[in-house]
Amino acid sequence: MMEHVPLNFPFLAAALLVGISFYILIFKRNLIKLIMGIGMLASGVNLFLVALGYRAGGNAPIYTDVPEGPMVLPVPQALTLTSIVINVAVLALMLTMVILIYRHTGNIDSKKSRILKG
Amino acid sequence: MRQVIGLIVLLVVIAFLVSGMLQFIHPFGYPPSDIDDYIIEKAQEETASNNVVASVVFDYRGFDTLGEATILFTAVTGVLLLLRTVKRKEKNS
Amino acid sequence: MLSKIVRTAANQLILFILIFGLYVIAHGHLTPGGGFQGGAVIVSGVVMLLVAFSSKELKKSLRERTLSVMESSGALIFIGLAFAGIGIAFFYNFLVGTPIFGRIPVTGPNPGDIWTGGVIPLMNFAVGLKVVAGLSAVVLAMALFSSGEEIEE
Amino acid sequence: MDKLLTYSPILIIAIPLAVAFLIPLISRAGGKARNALVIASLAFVEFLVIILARDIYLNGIHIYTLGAIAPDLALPGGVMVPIRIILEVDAMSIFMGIIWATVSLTAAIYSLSHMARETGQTRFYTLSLLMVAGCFGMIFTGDLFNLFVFLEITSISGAALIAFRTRFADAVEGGFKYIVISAVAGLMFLFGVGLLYAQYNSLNIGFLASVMQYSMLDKIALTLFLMSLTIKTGMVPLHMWYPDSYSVAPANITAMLVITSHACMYAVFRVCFSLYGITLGVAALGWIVVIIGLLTMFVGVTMAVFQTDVMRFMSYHAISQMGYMWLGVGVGLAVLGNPEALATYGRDAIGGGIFHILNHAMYKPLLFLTAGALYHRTATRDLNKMGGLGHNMKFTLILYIIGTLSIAGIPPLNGFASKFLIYESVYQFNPVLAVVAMLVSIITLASFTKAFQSAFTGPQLPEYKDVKEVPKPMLIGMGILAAGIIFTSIFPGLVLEHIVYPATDALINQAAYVNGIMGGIP
Amino acid sequence: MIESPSGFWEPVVWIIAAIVALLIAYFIQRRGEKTYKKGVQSETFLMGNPKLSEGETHVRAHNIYWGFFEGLKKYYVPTINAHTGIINDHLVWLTAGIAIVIIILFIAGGI
Repeated sequence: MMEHVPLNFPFLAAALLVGISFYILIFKRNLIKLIMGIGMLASGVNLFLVALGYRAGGNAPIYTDVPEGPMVLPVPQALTLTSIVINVAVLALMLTMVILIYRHTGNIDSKKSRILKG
Repeated sequence: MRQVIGLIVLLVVIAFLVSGMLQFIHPFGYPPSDIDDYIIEKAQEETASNNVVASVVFDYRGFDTLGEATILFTAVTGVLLLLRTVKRKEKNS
Repeated sequence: MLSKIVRTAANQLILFILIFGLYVIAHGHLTPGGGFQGGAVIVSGVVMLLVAFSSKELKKSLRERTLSVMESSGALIFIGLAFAGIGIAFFYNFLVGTPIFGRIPVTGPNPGDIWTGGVIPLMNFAVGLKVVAGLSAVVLAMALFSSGEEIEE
Repeated sequence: MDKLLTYSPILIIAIPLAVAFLIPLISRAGGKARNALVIASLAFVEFLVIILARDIYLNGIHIYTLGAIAPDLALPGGVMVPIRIILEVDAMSIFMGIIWATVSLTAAIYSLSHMARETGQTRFYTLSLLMVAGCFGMIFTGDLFNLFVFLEITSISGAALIAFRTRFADAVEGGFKYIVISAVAGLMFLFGVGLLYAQYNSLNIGFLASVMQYSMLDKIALTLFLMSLTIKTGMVPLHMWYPDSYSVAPANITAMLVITSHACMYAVFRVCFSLYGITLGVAALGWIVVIIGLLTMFVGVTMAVFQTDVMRFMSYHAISQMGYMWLGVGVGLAVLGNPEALATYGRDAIGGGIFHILNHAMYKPLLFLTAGALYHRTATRDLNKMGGLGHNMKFTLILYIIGTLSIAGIPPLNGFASKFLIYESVYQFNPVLAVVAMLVSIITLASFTKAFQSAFTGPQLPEYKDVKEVPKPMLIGMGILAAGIIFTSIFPGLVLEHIVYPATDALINQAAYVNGIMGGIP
Repeated sequence: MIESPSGFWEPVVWIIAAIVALLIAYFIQRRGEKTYKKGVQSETFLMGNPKLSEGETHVRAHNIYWGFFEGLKKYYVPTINAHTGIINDHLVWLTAGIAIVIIILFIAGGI
């Protein structure tokens, strides 16, 4: 049981995940790495949402043969489930578009494979 | 130049997020919970389901789940739309 | 098209994956899980088949048209269940207290009863059907595209 | 009829969804049945929106609690906190709803013949209806996470539709830029929602507005909301993806995407006025929005002057017209703190900005559709290759002239009426802003004259000797918008009194929005 | 009829005034030169050079406002260079916007 967590460790981890994914989004020109960065950003946000709902020493909010004790908050878990599925859908569409970009221009570098500018 | 600007703004954003996460948010493990207490307490007789998360997903916030299923449907339709008629294009060209 | 050992093992394993996925879908209102999770489990089995056999082989048994019809019907069942309660309110859980899935469990910890949950198990099944059809359609389309196959309209 | 009125907020969202799920099955019966179903459902949604609007202007805010024992009971079971998702439709929401219903119906009629030669029409119409439903959800919902979900629906369907012509590389590139920007913006928005949920343990806009304290986390959340929503509206300096994406889509899709960016702008207003409202009694946010508006107007129009791709040219003009709305509403936001300034010119400024949304939502889709008509006949978007098309495409020429005069703010067309309000009220706030706004309007007229001259006038080019007028459905689609422009031009006071000022007051009056949810609870 | 803090706008009055002005202009034009021969005087005069074919006489789009663009090069060159169509740069702008706005809100304070 992690009753006494020093300095909100999971929230800090979520913030750092968001920061690292922004580093990837800014500095990585490879489109696949860009999509990986968006996936990391989504996992950071999901970690933050799920960490919001944790209650010290709580069980999963399911009454089937649950032991005594408090229950963690159910709503953030539902939000996280929704956001995970949304992220899956977005990633699928992005990867499809990267496949098509590669078919058309022959590379997946965001600088070499661009046509529209100015 | 671009690298320097990117790093600076990135560090500013990370600093604000981390300060917010460390100082201003509630201590981890002790969240404010009036809605969730109501749901945990009433879910069994209102939605007749043992799994409170399922009752939130499909009853209390079922509209979000409809939107979520719609997003999946949208993405699948979009993928099948974008990956269509490739052979025909290659035949033409 | 991998070796014969892999194909035989996949042929055996797909049964267990299907059964486990269906269990996760069916017990979504009692245990952790639900439509999305169970559907993802079954789609992992489809991906295993796609790896073991080639996409041409799989296209013979699973066609995109069938998959899209399955997905649309799943979505229609879901939104239809939501519409069915519109006499009171959209998304009203109208099956609570009725003989089908209508039993109300005792408050507090209990062993669990499959006939509870109102519309939640039905919605789980609809969502599971939709997720299975949709994600397998995406995976199959990508595999067919990268192998240069024709993707039907 | 009365029950239909009660259920109309959810039916407006759910009917396009259900029809979109139904289309892959219906399309077995052939294309005609599918198109008829699409047009019929959109017309029915338009009818529902109109009766709902009439009731809202008479009786005030409608709420719809999903899954409760009674739809209009926001707080079932006597709890003090809204548990379920609540749709809250006030005058501002229904204002956007009227615009969106009309433009989507118009674009659907237009696409009947504009898309006739393309493949994959079934999935095209499915995604269009999903986009309609998603934007209606964004407009009508009163729940932050629900707003995020519908924002994602709109973004994903929009990205797939932008990349519809996959045989061109630039279409796929535009779609990819749109989906990446939308995904990052959506996740930032979700992070902000999580920050608010961590403090107040609620997701309902009305309840959050009643307990908002404007603490540090609220400031971070406000920043995330602002940036993640304004990047979807193409605000300078976050506008660079906007022309790339909007210029490669089919014209009817671009006409709808313009209104989706207006819906994101509506979400910004909702967050600034209804969620934070008076608690941010600082002029800083208002000045940020005003300066953003000036930059947006000026950079957009100056970048548009030398464009030669007609759709790209109009996309930059869409950016620059957004600046007027930011300017007007920003002035109102800056004086939200002191009531007498708000009464003298702040309300007029916000009203001018919102009236400009209405006008822009009529003439910018009209111009995009005329550009699509040019593409339909000449199969190119390059203005350098066009010329002398006015000899054969006379109706398109007339509609283009109407749109041009309206966007340039030439009296007596409606563009002038809204710009007049913005000039007058902004002048009292700060004269320099009004001068810049008029300069931008002049450059707009000049650049549209350029496009007019190079596309329509001049001698008949040999390659376009036998080009014909576009088919009837496209002319009907454009004609509906032109008729709206003419009506708004002749009766601006009527529209302003009955549609625009109620929306303005609904934005300013935060207490009414909160009471719509919290009922009698103090 | 729109009432604004300092003025009003009534389109119908404006249209009537415009029609009256058009009529006056038409009458003035009626009293103009009668000996105008349409076929001859409406032709383009090219210093006696041979008549160009259609399409060559049409002024293309990129020629219009060329001087405007040349005159404002100091503004245009950096602005266009800022519009690199690279997606990473758009995200840099987004991050910079977040940083700037959050700093302004943090300094400006509030209630």
